Amino acid sequence: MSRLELLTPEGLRVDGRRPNELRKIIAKTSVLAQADGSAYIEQGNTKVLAAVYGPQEVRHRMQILHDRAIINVEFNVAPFSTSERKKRSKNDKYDNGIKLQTSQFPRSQIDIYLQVLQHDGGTLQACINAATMALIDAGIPMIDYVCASTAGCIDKQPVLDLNYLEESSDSPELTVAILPRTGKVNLMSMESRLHVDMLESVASLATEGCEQIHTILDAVVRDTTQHLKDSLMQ
Amino acid sequence: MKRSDGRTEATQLRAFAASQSLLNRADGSAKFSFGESTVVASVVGPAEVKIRDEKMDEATVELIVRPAVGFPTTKDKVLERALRQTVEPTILSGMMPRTLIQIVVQIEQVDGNILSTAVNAISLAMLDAGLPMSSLVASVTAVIDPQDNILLDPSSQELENATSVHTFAFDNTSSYNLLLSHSAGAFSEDQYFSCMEACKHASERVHAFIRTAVEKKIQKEYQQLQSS
Amino acid sequence: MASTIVTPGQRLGYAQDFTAGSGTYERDGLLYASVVGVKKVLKDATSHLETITIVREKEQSAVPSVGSMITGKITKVNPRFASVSINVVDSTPCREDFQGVIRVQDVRATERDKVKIYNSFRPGDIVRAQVISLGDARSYYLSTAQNELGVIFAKSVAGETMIPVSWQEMQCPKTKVIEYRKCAKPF
Amino acid sequence: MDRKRVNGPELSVVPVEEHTEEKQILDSKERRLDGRGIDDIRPIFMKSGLISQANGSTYMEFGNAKVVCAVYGPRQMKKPSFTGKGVLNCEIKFATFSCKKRRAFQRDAQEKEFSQILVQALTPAVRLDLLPKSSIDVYVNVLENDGTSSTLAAAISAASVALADAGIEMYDQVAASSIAYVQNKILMDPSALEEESEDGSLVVSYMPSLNEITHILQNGNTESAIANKAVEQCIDACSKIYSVMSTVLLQSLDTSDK
Amino acid sequence: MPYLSQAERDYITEGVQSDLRADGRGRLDYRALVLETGIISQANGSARVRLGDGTDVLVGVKVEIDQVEPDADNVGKVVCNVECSPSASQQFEGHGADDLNNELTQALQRVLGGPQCGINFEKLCIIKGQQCWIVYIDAMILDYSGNVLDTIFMATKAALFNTRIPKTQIQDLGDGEFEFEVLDDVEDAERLDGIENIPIGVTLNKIGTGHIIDASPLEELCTEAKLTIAVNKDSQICGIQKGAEGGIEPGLMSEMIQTAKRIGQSLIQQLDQKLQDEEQQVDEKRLNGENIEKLGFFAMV
Amino acid sequence: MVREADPSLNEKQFVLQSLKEGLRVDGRRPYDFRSLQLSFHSDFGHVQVQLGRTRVSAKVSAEVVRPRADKPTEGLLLFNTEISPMASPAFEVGRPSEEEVLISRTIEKALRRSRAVDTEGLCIVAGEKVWSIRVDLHFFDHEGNLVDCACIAAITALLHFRRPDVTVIGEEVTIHSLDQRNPVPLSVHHIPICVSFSFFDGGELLVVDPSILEEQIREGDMTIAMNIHKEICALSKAGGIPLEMDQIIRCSKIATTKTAEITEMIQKALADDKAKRQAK
Repeated sequence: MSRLELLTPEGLRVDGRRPNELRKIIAKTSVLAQADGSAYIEQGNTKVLAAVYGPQEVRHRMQILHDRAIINVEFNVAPFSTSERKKRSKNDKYDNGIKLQTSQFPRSQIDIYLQVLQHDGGTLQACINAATMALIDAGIPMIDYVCASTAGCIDKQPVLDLNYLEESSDSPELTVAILPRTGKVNLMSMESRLHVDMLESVASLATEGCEQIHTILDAVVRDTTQHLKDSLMQ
Repeated sequence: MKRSDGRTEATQLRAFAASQSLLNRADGSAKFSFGESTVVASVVGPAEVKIRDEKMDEATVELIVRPAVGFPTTKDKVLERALRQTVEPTILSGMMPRTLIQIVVQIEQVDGNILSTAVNAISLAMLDAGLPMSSLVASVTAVIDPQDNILLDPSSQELENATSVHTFAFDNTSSYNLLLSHSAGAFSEDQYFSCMEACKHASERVHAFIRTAVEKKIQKEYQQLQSS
Repeated sequence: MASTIVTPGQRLGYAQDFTAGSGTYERDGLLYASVVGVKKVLKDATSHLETITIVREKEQSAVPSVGSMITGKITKVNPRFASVSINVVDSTPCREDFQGVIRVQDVRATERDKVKIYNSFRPGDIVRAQVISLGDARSYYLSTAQNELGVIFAKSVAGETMIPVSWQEMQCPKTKVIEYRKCAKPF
Repeated sequence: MDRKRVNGPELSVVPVEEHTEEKQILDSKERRLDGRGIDDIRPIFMKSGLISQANGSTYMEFGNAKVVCAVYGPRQMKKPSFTGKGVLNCEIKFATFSCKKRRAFQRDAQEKEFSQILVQALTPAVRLDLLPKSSIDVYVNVLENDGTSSTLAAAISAASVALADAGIEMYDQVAASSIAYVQNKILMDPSALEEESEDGSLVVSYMPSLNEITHILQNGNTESAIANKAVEQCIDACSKIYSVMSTVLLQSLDTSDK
Repeated sequence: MPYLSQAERDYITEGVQSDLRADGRGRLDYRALVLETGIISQANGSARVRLGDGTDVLVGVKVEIDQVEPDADNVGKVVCNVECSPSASQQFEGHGADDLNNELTQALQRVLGGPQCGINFEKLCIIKGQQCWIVYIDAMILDYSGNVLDTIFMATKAALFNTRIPKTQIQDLGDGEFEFEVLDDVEDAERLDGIENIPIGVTLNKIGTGHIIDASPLEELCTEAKLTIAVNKDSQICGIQKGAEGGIEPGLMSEMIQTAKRIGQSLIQQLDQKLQDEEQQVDEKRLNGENIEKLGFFAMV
Repeated sequence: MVREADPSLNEKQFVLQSLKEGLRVDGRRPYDFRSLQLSFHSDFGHVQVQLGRTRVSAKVSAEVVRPRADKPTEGLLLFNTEISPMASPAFEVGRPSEEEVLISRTIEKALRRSRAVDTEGLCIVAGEKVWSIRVDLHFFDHEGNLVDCACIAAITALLHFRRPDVTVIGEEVTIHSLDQRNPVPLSVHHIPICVSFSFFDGGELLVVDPSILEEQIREGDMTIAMNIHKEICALSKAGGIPLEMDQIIRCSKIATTKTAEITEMIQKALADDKAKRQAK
């Protein structure tokens, strides 16, 4: 496709954001009736729905772990989510590396189902954030939130939270998931070429993004619980 | 009479090459090649068997063929069946009831007679794994070319323009009984029997080669034991 | 019409005139046939109503039910139970084997907790047992806790067919070796 | 890509014969292409007990369409789960050569749905509560398909006879028939040709002596009055087919006595 | 699937006889309904319907260009596909949902696939014998609590109402060769022709001798026979399908068809009315420049 | 199919204890790779790589196919990473195991996503005929670190492969056999090399090229694919123990030095093989 201008000279991106600016994030928990915990998150035009069932009995005897719960993640994409429609195979598993107190539920299973309704870049980060919110909504004890965000590098300029256009052009795309309290990296995955010296700056920009997301998600959780508390108090 | 890859006689076999116990995770492994066509075979067993294929009074023999290129297709399934039926009678599976013997055959390079290379490779691998066996198996392939003479151990070119292909496998007992006979193409009865005769003599040479290879390996191991 | 052949769903009469025998069913006051077969009207002394039964022509393959006598082959033995593949139910062979289990507490009626399963059954024996319950998803629960139930045919280690000498011993005619089985009283 | 079979080239297309002139489905005297009246059923040939291995089986021909049905069971369930009642499993498969367009070996969406319909149509008639923990498997193979909806109807009738032939206790036989709406006329038992130019079709499976409809399937839009009339016509046809089914079962008795 | 004890079964069956159901509804009442169109921006048309506090269906319609079928070369195509997302219920994980998906997909395709759905297929053909529009209707079930097929039909009708097809310009290159070009200007994309007589489905569940509409999961468990009837605006029947494994007496069936027609009529009127109002609100907002706030998942019944 | 037997407790303590003192069970220092041997077969594009006792062979083959509709001018590059039970009894024939999915995704990211091989050059007739290059990886022996070994085998086989020469006159395409015209190599832009790390003791201890024992005991792992121009082609740390950011930066430094060494070894091996072929 024609080399469209991803970064204008005065530093603005295709959708008018500054390089280190996140897309608009809206999140909501307990959206579904049947699931034990559920969450819906919108990052720009990427919309993901997460549902959590568990901890519950393990379905296949073979996989039982005597000392902790096994986490089973299933991820599928709605056919109308991307620009051209294709039916994806159902089981392309994403290992999201979420840190749970799994040792508290031995010999059990926690299922996380992720459903991408609309895909405009940064699907993995949206899924991880949605899964975290759903797990919190399900009341499963966790060490910390897991917040993920992507960052890239266009003409040597680190850029935060890539959308579909920036992602499909050959620019490198780094997804980082951290535990905000300790700042430790839980998951990191990088695609297409990025010079090693740029790694540090792009990674730190992504970590900043994660912290911003953490504050937003934390705010959402707190005021839903507040809302719950008030309605109970009446 | 000149053959396409420089061999002079019809019954001349290409250079054999064999090496044993080259893998660590398998109980026994071996690589065997007739000239260019090479096959690596590995044997694991006797191991735990799935309830589904458990046999009360003998070991279950499972054989998997992995082609050189691409995913396994129906052609490899036919190869699997032929190899399993050739090799299974020689294993004394009665001594290891309710266990699994898993043989994996990885075809490295195809240049003519893959079926017989695989049989020889499995033979060596089972020897290396120390399975109780009633006899060894050696196999040679013969083709009849348009000029009606019998060529042993064909290369892929000779295989292509052959009118019929015959693969035979014999055990190394005194009576050399036949374990595998796999023929394709149009041929007359006596052509079939003369091919069998030629392959029987050739397989004696293969048996001799296997014996010397194993002897060398064991002598080398004894030396290592004495020296260390 | 001495013997008329009926097909399933064919009306046989009013429910109050007859009692429903085997092969028939009653719905909304009417009696219907439920199998293909010959209609028989039987007069029996007890109830003044005649009973209609359908003698089946098409034999349905047998299904083990509670109380039916079965013959089967022991497939696997472990300390808690011996698993049986059921071949014959109440003298009708079933086309495909059903899966049954003789739990250790159902092997015999006397000294039930001192039973050693390997002294009662060995894989390959043929046993006659009785179905005591539908059991779990995989197998029916069987019992050999009667004299005429237990092993009726067994091969010795030497491969000969053994002869039962007592209710718990069998002898190989060739090697005279005694092996322990829970034998059925031969009748 | 099916690795278990030798596959031909991926994209091969049915040769398109160029359009001969539009054939007249109904001529002036309300006669159809094969000479039948609008509510005549094609001649039915049915024979039970042909497959030695099966408990019960039927071979059925109507016109030049051919269906074979085999019943296995009652036997142990493959995926054992404790159920108080027996379970009926049905599988219908169109042979690859049976239709105008070649069908694949694996079962496609339509065959999966027809198998589901077969289960729903037959279950009300079978006394499953007498066979706890066991399953009855019905396998239907369509050898030649002359009108998909009439083949489905034939499969239901053949399966019902096969169940009776297997000696399984049943409340009643299930007969099924189908009609096609062509230029707001109702054509009984449509053939493949008539199906191509139909506006809609209806399949009704019916238990004549218990007077209960076990399954109904209609597509294409019609006035509700015509739909009701069509259902009645189907019910009459089912009673006719029911008599054929009974005679087949009676005949199979005489042969088995010899 | 939740297991139903005999007592619960009798409670529900008795309730239906005396026209009273567990949640207070009469036999022929629907649960409260939330409907919203245009949620998925990348689809040509989308709609989400949430029935009561449970069943939640999202339908996305995408329009693509495709080769014409050799034997039907002057018409476009409609392809339906239903998917149960495992978030709807535990048993849809992995291959659990395949049978239900297939059943729902076939039911939808049977009603919307052919001319009986009222869409003018000729208009979908761009160049006779070459290219045509293919309308992909993808339904996703995000939450499952009963009466899924009716919800899918309603969501599909709303989504098709919301669908816009880009305009195409055809240039004649002479000697029968045609070339067409798609204008991707959103303004003059036009609506599907003939969507006003798209049918909706009404499912009647026979429990005991009475029959009910819009069954909850527990009621669905003690349904002996299920009859789904597709009815369109001028009360024509576009499809009948029976589900579940019980028999229905012919007289009762024709009575059920009449009730379904009556309910279908009133439901279509209310649905069309609601779609028109929502469309007007959106157009007004767009006129005076406010951004259109889509509730999406934040709408709670 | 027997699940890999977990190492015993004292084995774990022994390995951890020796790592704390900077030693490894097989005598290597924490940042050392095992000995790397590359051996080429007679046909082009077939190489066997031995990393210590882990053995993987890669075989490249080419065929002419119709291109995908949405990319008419681009050739195809396919990887087949099905692991047979020969590598270890834990792998089953039917279902791809967790490890196999990780390996195939890492190789896809490292070789295809980073455009290591120029697929535009594989086009013969746009929209009609393009070259489809298939890389088959055969896993012989799983003694730890299959990812690095497989990646080295794949990229070396691609460098070593020669496809038949093709001439196109108008519509007519002729493919010359190997002896008619000497075959054409693929155009490989850069050589990505995977370097895998394993982490122990809460992420403090770091080891390169883990053996099978170390792989079973590790708490976290990471794989970095880089080329000699110091560009990271792929990086994947999927789960496992959380790490400090500077630990990851330190790993990327180690990876640069290791990549240089291995690339140089590959080029030397290729040169030797070319010389041998010339001599023949």
